[in-house]
Amino acid sequence: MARAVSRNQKIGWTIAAWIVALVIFFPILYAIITSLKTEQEAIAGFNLIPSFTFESYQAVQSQNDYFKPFMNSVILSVGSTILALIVAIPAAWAMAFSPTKRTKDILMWMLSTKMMPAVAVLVPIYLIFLRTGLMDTRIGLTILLMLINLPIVVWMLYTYFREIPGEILEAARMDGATLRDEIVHILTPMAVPGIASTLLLNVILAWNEAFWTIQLTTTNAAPLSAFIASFSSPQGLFWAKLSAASTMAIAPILILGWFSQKQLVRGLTFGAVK
Amino acid sequence: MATRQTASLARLMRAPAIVLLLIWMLVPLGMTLYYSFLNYNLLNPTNTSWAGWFNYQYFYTDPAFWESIWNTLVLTLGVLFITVAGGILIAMLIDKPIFGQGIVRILVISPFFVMPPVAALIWKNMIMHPSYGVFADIAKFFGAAPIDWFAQFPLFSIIVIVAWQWLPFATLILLTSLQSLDGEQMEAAEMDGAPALSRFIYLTLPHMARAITVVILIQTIFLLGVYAEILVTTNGGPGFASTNLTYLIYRAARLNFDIGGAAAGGIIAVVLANIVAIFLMRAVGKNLD
Amino acid sequence: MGQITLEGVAKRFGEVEVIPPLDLTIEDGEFVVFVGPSGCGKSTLLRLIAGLEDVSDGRILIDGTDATDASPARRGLAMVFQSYALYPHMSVRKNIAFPMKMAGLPQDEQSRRIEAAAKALNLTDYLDRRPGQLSGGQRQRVAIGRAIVREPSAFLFDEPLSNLDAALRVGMRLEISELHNRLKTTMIYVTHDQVEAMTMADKIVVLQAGRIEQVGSPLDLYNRPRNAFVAGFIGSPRMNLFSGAVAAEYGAETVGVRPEHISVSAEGGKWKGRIGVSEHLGSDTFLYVEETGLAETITVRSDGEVSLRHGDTVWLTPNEDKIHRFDRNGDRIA
Amino acid sequence: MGQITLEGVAKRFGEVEVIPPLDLTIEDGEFVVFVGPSGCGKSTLLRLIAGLEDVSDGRILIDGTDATDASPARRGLAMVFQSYALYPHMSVRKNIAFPMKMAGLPQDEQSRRIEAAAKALNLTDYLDRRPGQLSGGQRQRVAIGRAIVREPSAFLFDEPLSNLDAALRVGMRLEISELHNRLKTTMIYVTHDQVEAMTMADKIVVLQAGRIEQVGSPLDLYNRPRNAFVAGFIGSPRMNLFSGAVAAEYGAETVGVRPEHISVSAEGGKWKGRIGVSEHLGSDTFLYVEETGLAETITVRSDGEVSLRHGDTVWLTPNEDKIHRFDRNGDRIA
Amino acid sequence: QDTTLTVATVNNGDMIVMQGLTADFEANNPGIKVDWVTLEENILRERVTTDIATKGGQYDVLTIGTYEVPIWAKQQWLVPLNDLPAEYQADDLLPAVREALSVDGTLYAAPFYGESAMVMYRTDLAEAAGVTIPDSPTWTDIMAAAEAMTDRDAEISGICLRGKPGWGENMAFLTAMANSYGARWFNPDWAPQFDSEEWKATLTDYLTMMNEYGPPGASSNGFNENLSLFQQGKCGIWIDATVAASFVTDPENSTVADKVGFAQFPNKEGVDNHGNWLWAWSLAIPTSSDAPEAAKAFIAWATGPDYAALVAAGKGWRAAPPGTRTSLYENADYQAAAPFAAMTLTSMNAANTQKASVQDIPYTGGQFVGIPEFQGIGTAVGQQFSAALAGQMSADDALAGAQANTTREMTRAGYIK
Ligand SMILES: Nc1ncnc2c1ncn2[C@@H]1O[C@H](COP(=O)(O)OP(=O)(O)OP(=O)(O)O)[C@@H](O)[C@H]1O
Ligand SMILES: Nc1ncnc2c1ncn2[C@@H]1O[C@H](COP(=O)(O)OP(=O)(O)OP(=O)(O)O)[C@@H](O)[C@H]1O
Ligand SMILES: [Mg+2]
Ligand SMILES: [Mg+2]
Repeated sequence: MARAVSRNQKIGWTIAAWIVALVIFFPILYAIITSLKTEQEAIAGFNLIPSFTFESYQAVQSQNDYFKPFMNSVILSVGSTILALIVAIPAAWAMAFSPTKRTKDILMWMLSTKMMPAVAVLVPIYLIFLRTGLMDTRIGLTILLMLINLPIVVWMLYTYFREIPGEILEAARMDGATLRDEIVHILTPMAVPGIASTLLLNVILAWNEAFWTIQLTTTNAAPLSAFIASFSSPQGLFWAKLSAASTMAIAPILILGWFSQKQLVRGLTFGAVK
Repeated sequence: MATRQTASLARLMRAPAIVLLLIWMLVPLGMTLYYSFLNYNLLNPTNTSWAGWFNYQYFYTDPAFWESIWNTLVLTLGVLFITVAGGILIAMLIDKPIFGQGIVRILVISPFFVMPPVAALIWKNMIMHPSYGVFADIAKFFGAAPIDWFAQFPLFSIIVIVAWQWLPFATLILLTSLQSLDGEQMEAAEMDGAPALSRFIYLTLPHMARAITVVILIQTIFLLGVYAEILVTTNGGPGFASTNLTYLIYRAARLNFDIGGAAAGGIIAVVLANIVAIFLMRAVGKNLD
Repeated sequence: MGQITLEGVAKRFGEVEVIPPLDLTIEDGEFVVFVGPSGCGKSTLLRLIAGLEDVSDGRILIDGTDATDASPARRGLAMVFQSYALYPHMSVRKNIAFPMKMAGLPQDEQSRRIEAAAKALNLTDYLDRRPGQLSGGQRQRVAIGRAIVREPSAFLFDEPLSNLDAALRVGMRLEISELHNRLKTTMIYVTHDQVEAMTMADKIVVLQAGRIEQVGSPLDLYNRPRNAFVAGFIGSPRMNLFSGAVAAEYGAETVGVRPEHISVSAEGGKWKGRIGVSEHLGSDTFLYVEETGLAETITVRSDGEVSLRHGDTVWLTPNEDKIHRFDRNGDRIA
Repeated sequence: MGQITLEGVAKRFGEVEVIPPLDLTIEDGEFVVFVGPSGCGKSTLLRLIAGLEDVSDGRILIDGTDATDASPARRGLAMVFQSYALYPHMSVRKNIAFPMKMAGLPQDEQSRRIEAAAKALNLTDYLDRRPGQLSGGQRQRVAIGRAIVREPSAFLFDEPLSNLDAALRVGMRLEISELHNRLKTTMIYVTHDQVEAMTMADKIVVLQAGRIEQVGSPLDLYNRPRNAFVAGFIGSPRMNLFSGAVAAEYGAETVGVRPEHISVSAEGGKWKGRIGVSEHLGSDTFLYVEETGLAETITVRSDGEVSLRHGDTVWLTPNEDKIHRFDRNGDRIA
Repeated sequence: QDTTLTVATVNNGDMIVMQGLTADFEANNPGIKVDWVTLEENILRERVTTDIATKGGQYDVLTIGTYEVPIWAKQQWLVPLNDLPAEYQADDLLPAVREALSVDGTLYAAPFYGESAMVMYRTDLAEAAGVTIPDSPTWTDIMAAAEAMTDRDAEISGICLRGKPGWGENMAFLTAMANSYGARWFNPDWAPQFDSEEWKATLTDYLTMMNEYGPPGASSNGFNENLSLFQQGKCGIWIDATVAASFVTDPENSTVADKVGFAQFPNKEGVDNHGNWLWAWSLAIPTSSDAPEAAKAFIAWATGPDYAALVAAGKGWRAAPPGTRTSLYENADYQAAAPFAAMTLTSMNAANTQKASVQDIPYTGGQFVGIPEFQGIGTAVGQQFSAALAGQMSADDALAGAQANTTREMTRAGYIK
């Protein structure tokens, strides 16, 4: 394995990898490029060099304020993830360190709650939200997104906790730690990388959620998914504008994803790697 | 670990998550079940009546029903195949020593961060559009007639888009798995005279079995629920060529505002999805231990 | 201040009885070692004492008071785990401080004890490192440090040296012995290593399948094993055991002679054989003698300068004083 | 059929020269052991021979033909890895069959060799298990089995026993020695374990920082270490080394005496000291004697029945014949 | 204690302009604040329907079309707008539009802009090809002209029509076309009529035009795509909503702005029907609104007689929302700025939504059928026709499928006993 890889070989792999990477990334890249074109350029055929105009961004911003939905997206995705962590950490602790015969079934069952097609339950949920006054509130959506992502959070934390040797928790118990001490002082800090990656993944999932966030909001709590929904225009192909709006909607999470790539990979594995 | 104290504590700590999810499952499910036995159209709410099994009968006699089940299968399996096979190849490629490895990885995982409707819009308008898309430009460049992807190969086009979104997920999990492959094993196989392809078949693939299982399991759950991409691109057409089960329910719920029918469809979908899930767990679940 | 009594303590995992009811008293200040084959229940017994598992039956008394239902934290014992179980996200200082923090000791008292422990264990320079930045031996000392500062009434060690390489083990073994000499606190030590058991213990408890085979001082066990199991288990290389005619000659079902109690000669002796493998350690030579007709091989320890080679014919003579005799049940005769 | 010659072989990782140019010949049928401190390049040297690393300089000849650029598979060598590197998803049978399958041997020939290997290694009952279901010792035998069936011209072992517990090690050590006696195939064996090196080798190669310090038979190295490094490295417990006045007395910069070559008495002798820790192994006792004024502690090996206790004053006398003398550079004098 | 109005709108150009003018409304109506929810048309329809049907009360003003207004009004989901102030000049509204937004003479929504459909064609290409398109062409004229204008080498398609499936996409056009062929959706007993000769002729001619003279990928072209094609000079004829006229004549976005001619929606020889396409995006107040008075004030402002002038002041008269008020078409400034004004007015006035087909029908609505089930049925039928256009099934199969599907849905909905 550690034999010298010849330079030519390395260059060959590099070229192949870059081609694959660019092909995969191309749609996003092209959307970004298009967002910097004028509308005429945008539909004028293949062209990788835009005129670098920001008029589409200005148009988008003047049509719909970006800041409020952006803030809503941040609050909803981070809030729901934190809520989910608060519920999921104890559950994952219990399942990882005090497993019963049914632990795996419970985990599967949790995942299976994600199988209900959202549209089929829209009316019940809509009515519940109306009756409880949660409609178009951040808190309502935060709770909903928390519930949607809870199975994934529990699952990820569970696989992560299982890697932590039980002896360390026992040591803490011997050292006089109560259960609370054990979770607060030992388990949580030790699982920080795992918790961080769980947090990241769920922020992304919540950020990209585009059904409930549109159906259950009007103005107050509408996040970027709703912002995007107002840009595929019925009158004309405003692709530059659409691209600009899309870029604005995905940029924050894309950048977050890029920066936390390594961290994310750890959490993503769902216990796939032992 | 195993004292009575900790066991009872554990029960207490599991409870909130389980109770929350139970409520989150049972309340909507119960209401949906109830609705599925009603003639209930949102546009005519005053005219609601008991329907018995009619909604179910109506749903599965829908001319699109069997085709949609077939499409759901093709879509799920197609995406799984592309993402797993592609994921393995890409993971192996970016695991090699290359220049700019970090950037390459970032580029490869990016599609994962794009909202499904946005992804569908980009592909539909800028990539696959028969007049303005990049594919059309490429076809024209080679003097071929541009292909109208969504009309000619609707399901395939959707598979491509969904696979593009999920490829990073598969690639990442498989990559991490690949990195945990024991170098000595590979060396041992090399000393045993195994050429690269044999090493891949006999060592790398079996090693990744667990990761592949996880990819299949998690993705299946998400793939069964794909509809936004269909809605944005083909609207389920032409004909029913790209209608899957979830989209069929969507159609009932959002175009016909037929709450009873959509509820019945939802129940049918839940039952089918659970059958698939149980089947999957039986088939591959032991890989997870 | 550290007397531990087990009265009829038993442990079942579901249907399986891992430890049948068992009585054992460990005196204050004693260094007790549990040995036995893998899976015989050493760790389980230790964990029962620690309170990390519930007993299925019986009572555990610590200093005369019933601690059977007390939580691990309340028993006043400290445990050093095989993996050390250090808190990887805390510095050495914080690791050592953790039990005191849990007990709510005042800050200055904490610092005082940390300093003292660090000094005693030669850790002063490493107090601000994380466990990941320490060598195996240093980690083990941190684990001990964390145990010391609690001033426990007894220490429990579960194979604390088994993760170390051979060279380090020797050093750490000495350090733990010295610690015991200094603190005079009760220590219960689980190991599957012969040498550790022999060199460290005041009292060795030999376990087999959850039962106590013998309790006694190391030399007691070496010189007067109560049965064939203990005889074979204590001592390295293993005692040679013979049955059949040779045993009958000594009026026993089985007889045993340790390798160091057999002399070897090229000229003549009691038993004839042929040298199989011989292992030259420089200081000693272990000869594995085959074709004696008594047992498959007889192990003999001889001095470093033996000039015998593979295949040579030799004569073996046991030291008659050192022959151990066992009856049909494997129990020692006389 | 298994002669390996290294001519000026050197290895650099980037800038770092891990192995300076080095010559070494290993004869057909020899059992050669590489020892040396951690990081001295033992594994690297083995991997160079195996072809798993490229040499930076020099040539490797196998049976006289240049194999420097041959792929690992083509060198006809077999390697047993420290982790065994068994294929975890294949049964034992398939593991053993794998190299033959790759070589395209006919099915019946494969079965024949598998049966033979399994019989030789006592694996017949386990052929259908997966490696995960085997004990450490069994795994190691599978790894050897996989190597045997190739009928290699030489075996390479990289610390194959280091993952095993002490009891198993002894057994496996013997089995490998027997295997060598039976097959008479060249074996190169890397270890950091004293006892393994001493007991198994026909020839030991002592390495330090990639350089060969001494090559010779185990007793050669034990009796006539070429320098202080080898003297300290070979033998357990370590040789006691003294410098200063005592050394000058013998006309050397440093002198060394092994623990087994010092006699101890309560009445009188050459050096006076006080007993620190003493370790009773039953067969032997190791005394750690302090306050001699010569070195921090002097290790002495004495017989099992010594009656000295902690704190007693004792007198030590070295066996004058067995004193090793080294000059300023650490090289042996005379 | 400001009143906050939540206004739900679609995201087309005129609505965006209205958003930009919010400040004017707020200045004139102190104490009222306006929040906008702008969504894509289909999402908006889903959103608003769910809300109004569950009495959610999330919105105070809704943007809905001529399709929804009568249906919703019958459910009593909308506040009647009969009591708008006199300055509103309700009589100024175009009669066809007003009628489409009223139930039993009561107005339930105020039109923001309205449209019919007409033919737009390239005068230069027609001239070059030697064809003329009369002001009121027949389908034969159109097909002949399309054939003559087609120039595949120059990437010019003779005709561009909607092909993308959807009740508001291809079915809007095809329903209007069918009307002009004398076809109908249902007979007075609500039996679907896709097995009729008229529908067969409609679909056959449509497929012929699209396959022979249409652009590539026609089955996914909607209004937007055709607009772009036409603006880029790639279409000879485009038959679509009248609002498109202002886009294709906009020199900023259109390369053919000064080469566009207009004609009435075609008819089949002998059938006196020009399709009856009529649509108006209108503002309505749900009964669940908690601020109906403020909402009325807003509607009066946004659809009132002065609004056009307000827009014109900022963006010129061409940008004024068309198709709602007679007075706009009498305005000389507007006539000068909008060369399509006359033809638009003609088309609007020719549309009769109360009786769309020359045969007897039980429904109202022009390019749609005014029943709640039409969204689902229309889309399903649109899928069939789109599949036929994509070449995945024959015209006969598509019609048979449409017939079966529609019969099934109508039976379920209880129309067919
Ligand atoms: N939680 C458990 N459930 C069921 N059986 C268990 C459990 N824990 C331990 N055992 C069984 O109890 C027996 C004793 O285990 P224990 O760990 O005490 O052995 P040990 O003497 O420490 O062995 P080793 O030297 O290998 O550490 C074993 O047979 C083991 O399989
Ligand atoms: N791929 C590599 N790149 C750089 N340095 C390396 C590499 N592999 C090994 N080394 C260095 O080469 C030296 C020799 O390593 P090697 O593994 O041969 O030691 P070793 O004698 O086997 O030690 P141990 O007994 O710990 O296994 C070490 O200093 C190591 O850090
Ligand atoms: Mg144990
Ligand atoms: Mg090594």
